[in-house]
Amino acid sequence: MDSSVHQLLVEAGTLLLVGMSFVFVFLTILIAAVHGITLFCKRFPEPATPHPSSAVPVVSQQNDAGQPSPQVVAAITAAIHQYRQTK
Amino acid sequence: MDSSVHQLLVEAGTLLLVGMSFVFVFLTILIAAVHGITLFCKRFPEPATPHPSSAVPVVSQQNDAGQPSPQVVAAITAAIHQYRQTK
Amino acid sequence: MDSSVHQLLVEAGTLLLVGMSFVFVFLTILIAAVHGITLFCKRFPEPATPHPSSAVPVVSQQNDAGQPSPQVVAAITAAIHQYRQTK
Amino acid sequence: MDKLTVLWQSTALAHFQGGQLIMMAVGLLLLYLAIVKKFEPLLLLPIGFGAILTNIPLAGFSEAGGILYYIYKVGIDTGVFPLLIFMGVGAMTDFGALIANPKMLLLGAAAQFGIFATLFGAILLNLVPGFEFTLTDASAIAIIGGADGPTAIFLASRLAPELLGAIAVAAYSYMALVPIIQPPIMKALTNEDERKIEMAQLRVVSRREKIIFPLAVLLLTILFLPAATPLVGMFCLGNLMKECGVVDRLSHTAQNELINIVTIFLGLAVGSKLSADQFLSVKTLGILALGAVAFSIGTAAGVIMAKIMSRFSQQPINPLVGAAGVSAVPMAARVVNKVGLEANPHNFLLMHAMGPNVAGVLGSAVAAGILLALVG
Amino acid sequence: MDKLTVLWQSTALAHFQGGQLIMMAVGLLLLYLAIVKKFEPLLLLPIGFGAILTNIPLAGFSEAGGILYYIYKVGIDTGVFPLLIFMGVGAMTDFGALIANPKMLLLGAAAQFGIFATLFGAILLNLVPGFEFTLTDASAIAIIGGADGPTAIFLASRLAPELLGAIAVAAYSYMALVPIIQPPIMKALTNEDERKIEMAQLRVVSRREKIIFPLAVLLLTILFLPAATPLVGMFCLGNLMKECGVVDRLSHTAQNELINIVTIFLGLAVGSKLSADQFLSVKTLGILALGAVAFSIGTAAGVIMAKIMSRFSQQPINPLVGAAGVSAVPMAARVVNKVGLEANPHNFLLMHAMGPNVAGVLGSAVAAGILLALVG
Amino acid sequence: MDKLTVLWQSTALAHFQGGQLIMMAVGLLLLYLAIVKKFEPLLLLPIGFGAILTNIPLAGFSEAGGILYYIYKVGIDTGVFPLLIFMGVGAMTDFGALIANPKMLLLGAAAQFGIFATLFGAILLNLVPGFEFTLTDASAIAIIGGADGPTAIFLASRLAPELLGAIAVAAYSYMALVPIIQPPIMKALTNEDERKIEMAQLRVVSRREKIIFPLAVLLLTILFLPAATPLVGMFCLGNLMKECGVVDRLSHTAQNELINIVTIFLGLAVGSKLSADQFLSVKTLGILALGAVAFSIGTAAGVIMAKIMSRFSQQPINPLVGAAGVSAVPMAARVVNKVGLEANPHNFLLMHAMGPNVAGVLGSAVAAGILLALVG
Ligand code: NA
Ligand code: NA
Ligand code: NA
Repeated sequence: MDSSVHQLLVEAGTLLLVGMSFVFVFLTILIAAVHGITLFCKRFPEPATPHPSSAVPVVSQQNDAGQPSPQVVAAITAAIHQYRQTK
Repeated sequence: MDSSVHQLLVEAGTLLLVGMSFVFVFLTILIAAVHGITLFCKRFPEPATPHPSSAVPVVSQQNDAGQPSPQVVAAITAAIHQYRQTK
Repeated sequence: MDSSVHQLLVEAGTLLLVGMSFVFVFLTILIAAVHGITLFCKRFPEPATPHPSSAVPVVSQQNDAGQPSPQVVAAITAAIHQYRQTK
Repeated sequence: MDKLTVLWQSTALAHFQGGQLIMMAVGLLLLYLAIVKKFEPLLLLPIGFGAILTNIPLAGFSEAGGILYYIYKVGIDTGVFPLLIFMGVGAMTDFGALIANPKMLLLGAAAQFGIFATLFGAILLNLVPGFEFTLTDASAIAIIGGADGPTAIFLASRLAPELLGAIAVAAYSYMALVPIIQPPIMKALTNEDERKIEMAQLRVVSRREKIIFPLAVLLLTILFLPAATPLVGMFCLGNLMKECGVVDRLSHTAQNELINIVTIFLGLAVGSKLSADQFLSVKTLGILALGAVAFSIGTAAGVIMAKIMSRFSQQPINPLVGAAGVSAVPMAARVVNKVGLEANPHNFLLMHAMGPNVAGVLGSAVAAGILLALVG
Repeated sequence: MDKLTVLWQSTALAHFQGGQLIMMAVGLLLLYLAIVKKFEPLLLLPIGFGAILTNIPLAGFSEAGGILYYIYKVGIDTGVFPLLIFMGVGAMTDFGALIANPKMLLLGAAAQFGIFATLFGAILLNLVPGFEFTLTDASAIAIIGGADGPTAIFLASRLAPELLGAIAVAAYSYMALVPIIQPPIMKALTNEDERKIEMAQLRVVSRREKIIFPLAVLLLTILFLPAATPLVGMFCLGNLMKECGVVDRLSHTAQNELINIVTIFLGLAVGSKLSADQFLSVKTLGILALGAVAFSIGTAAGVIMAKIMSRFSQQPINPLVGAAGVSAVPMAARVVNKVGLEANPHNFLLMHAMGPNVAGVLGSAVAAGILLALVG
Repeated sequence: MDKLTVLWQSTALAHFQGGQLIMMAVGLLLLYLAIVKKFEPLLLLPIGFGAILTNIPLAGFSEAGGILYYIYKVGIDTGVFPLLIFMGVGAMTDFGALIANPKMLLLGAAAQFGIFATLFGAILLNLVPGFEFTLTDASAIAIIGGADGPTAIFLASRLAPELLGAIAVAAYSYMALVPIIQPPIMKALTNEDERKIEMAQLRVVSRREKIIFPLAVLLLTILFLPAATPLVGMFCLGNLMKECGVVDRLSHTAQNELINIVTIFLGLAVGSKLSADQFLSVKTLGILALGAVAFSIGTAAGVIMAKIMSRFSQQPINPLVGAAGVSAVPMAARVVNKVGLEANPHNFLLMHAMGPNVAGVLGSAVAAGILLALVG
């Protein structure tokens, strides 16, 4: 066997070992982190109704004119559905 | 007081005067311009129904596939109207 | 007549002949090609219902969950736009 | 007081040159045509606005570091913007009518006579003092006769960038004027009976034919005219994305967001070429005159070709549809339909005119390729 | 083992510097403000994320070849991104309320006092050891008082790129804090009776007035302040596209896809300037303090101007609307409406405040032009 | 006649080389796979089209000044396009299933064995005459085993640009072939009873968990593997925009218009690397063979890992879900679901397979980072 290939094989083998170990260690730490996140979110649960009221209102330089409210969209969608079926 | 700061303060003061004057003059001229535009538009009012007919039809290299048919739009508009009134 | 203009006119004339011939030859070959395509498609017609089922399912990295059809969206957007403007 | 002097020196009032004022008026005229007269507003509005911006003294929109400079460099100098527009146009084009009646391709070929004849005219104009068009200039001008914006901009950016502004303005203006330019020519070359001819309904074209068609066009272009493949290739890519049915999200983007973004930038970049020193020249008048000639000759050639074909064809051919061969999609086809209806209220030619109309797009892309190969 | 050493050397753990950790915390704080406190999330979320990315050791996001490097070079160094955002904002802005009551432009002028007074303050800060602001720096900082993100980023990128990160963060943060900063000032400068004043309903503005308005603004800017035409020109282009009614597809794209794409990139690029060596300086504290001062002075100047105008005007003017002159569209107008409703539950000032609000946008673009012309 | 000679010389007929014809056939094959067989059409259609364009003689699409040249330079050479795609994919990915059952991350880790084992195989191939893969080449090839398009293109563009075309084609082709490659391996490594195992329903994950998750992933990547932060960072940015709920317009754009535009360009640019001299080499055959090996080993490793975990876990784990660890989102998960249903018609594994499926995306981004850090 070519000696340079032999050397490359050794390097590839090392990469295989180091790489797989690292991937496993990394994702195992991530498992722990997810458990941590879950615990944190259980201990400090979200307020029951976070959306409607907050001290600082939703702010945006870009106005949102033309964006219909979800209720309106729902109503329209229903209306279209009805229209399509009765067509 | 540092002489260079002193000099900068004089420059800043000049900028303040010149800048605010310019802003006021500029926007005051714009006020006059808006009055002019309003007068112009009153004297030469838009034709009552500019949309439906014109000598040269609306032209576009890009076709308008995907634009909903007028009937669908009409139907939806009616539906929204109804929805709003019954709300 | 200026001799350089004369020469340019000869060149332009050649371009006119060569160019129009080429355009006609090219598009005539394309006519033949279209006839060929049509024959091919008649001989090997599409299966009657190509859309619903196929051996390999439609695949896409990008998901398409929750996307209403573009036409419906367009219709709604137009309707809302109209509604907002007539409000 | 020093600051006031600097401020005065930094107003435009102290620096305006006559040419810049005239070019701003030209820009305003283009805006007027776009907004009030609805002349190709998608292009002429940004072109007109760009023309105003580029002529502001001291603002440096089109000098190194200015926004129009960057847009021009990135999009037109490279040729990328017109090609992307052409991809989007391909994704909007339905070749069904042409595949159903492929003879119509001959009308798209005949109308290109407008291009090549104008080439002749541009050279002849050199006999008038003040004109000095090279063959390259003449080719870039002649493409106005193709009645196709992106093709004209692409070719002009390759052959005669300093004429680009005038050529693009002429191309889009005359495309908007098609309903005024074409009908007299169409009526002069046809009689009432010919205009009344009704054509047989077109067959339905299968999805597979529509998928293979752009590939066949590309293949022929590769074989016979590689110089046209940038234009034809991007056009066919767009059309294939539209017809294949498996990449609808890409096709939708090419037809909408991408073409819209590029259109804004393309218009501004073209407008940036409407500077006083390049546009305020007798050449511009020549270009405008030649453009009108090109459109007229193309229209006439299309109608005459249709009359010839009508004589040899078993199926009836209304010679009016030849006028749609100049492209100017979809306006020329609508004009054909309108003139046909005037002669015969039951004569709906729109679909029949769409065939030569889209053939004209291919025809002028081929003509552009020929000019690139032989003159460029 | 060799590989393990290389791998250890290629973890960040071996290379973190204190400043980078602090800047990552700053990035997380910005994300917190964006997501939980909903402070201008469209900008502060990508800015915060960009701040984290740019401070990762070894990753080289902002070094030659890194993605943030390219985005910054292409979009901010050239000034293109803030100008495109401004075009989109123009396409979202309705000048109807301002055209109906053009006197409100004076409120948009008065509120710019916040900018020029801050200029003074920035120079005075040089007396404090550790500060060394040049007049150029001071101008870039003062523009925070314009309460307008793209204008601030554009001017900072021209005058003081190394302060860009802090200036952009301050501008967007204070814009988000308008509901907290403004009401106390508004209440301190007005009495209950003034706040109860109801204003006459605005007349309907015709489409044609709205079309001519951006052209008139552009024309005046060209004549008197060419240095402001990049900002004002792109803004007016957007507004013209919106109002003219013939290029709706371009206007829609400018307001949606194009501005969204550019916003993501602009935010990341601004974040890339939040590197430890540039941001962790006493200058940043100065900038934050000056920004708050600028907003407060601008608000006060607007209210005082409104009180003065109220005295001379035939029609009643509620002095609260002056506070909307700082721009921060549409938040400042909403705040005016809210404070007005507190004093008088039937007093809907929103539409009346929109006039000075959009006037403030023009006012700060003009102020930016003055600073560019005199200091840049 | 002279013009005719020039015209003949400018047809492709006079200049075609054999390799170019073969590569055009390859391009047509890719179009066939995309359109008729529906193999990852969003990428393979533009790749196939780009392959045709780049091999046209005289057209110069990929030479300086050609459109594909510019697209490649701007988007791939800089690494920007795959990163933007990855941001969009992040904005489309729902980590809910993974957060509910984080053990599944181990399956995403195990499946990366396909990458590292292939590295070994690529080096071994050097023993066959005609192959000369360096360790850098081998790494770029091995990443095909990650079953993730943008990751593969990004890594190949960094490590082995001349192999990019073959690597991208192999990656997308095998991703499309997942329903054919995986089931036999899955069935060979499991028995009927194992395949029948039903898994416990997943709990609902709160919005806040989903917001913190991408930040935690980014934080860990920063600490331990900065080389992976370009990929992981952009992915997490997209995911954060999706989950945070305050920048929906940015998230929507990242998932739609932006990713669509970039996909068209990325595909064309990849196609531009399918030139005869780079693709028509025995290396390409090696890459295709190694890609198939990589997918198979990855699938097997995932299933075996799932079997091991099943033994130690209190809750039942169906070993089939391990196959989804290779990513190929969402196809591999669908295949798992299908094979599971064959064994037990009440066994819906789709949601359970989504966990390892998205874990596989993270796993291969991490693996790519390791290869960049140690080999690049
Ligand atoms: Na044409
Ligand atoms: Na302002
Ligand atoms: Na993977």
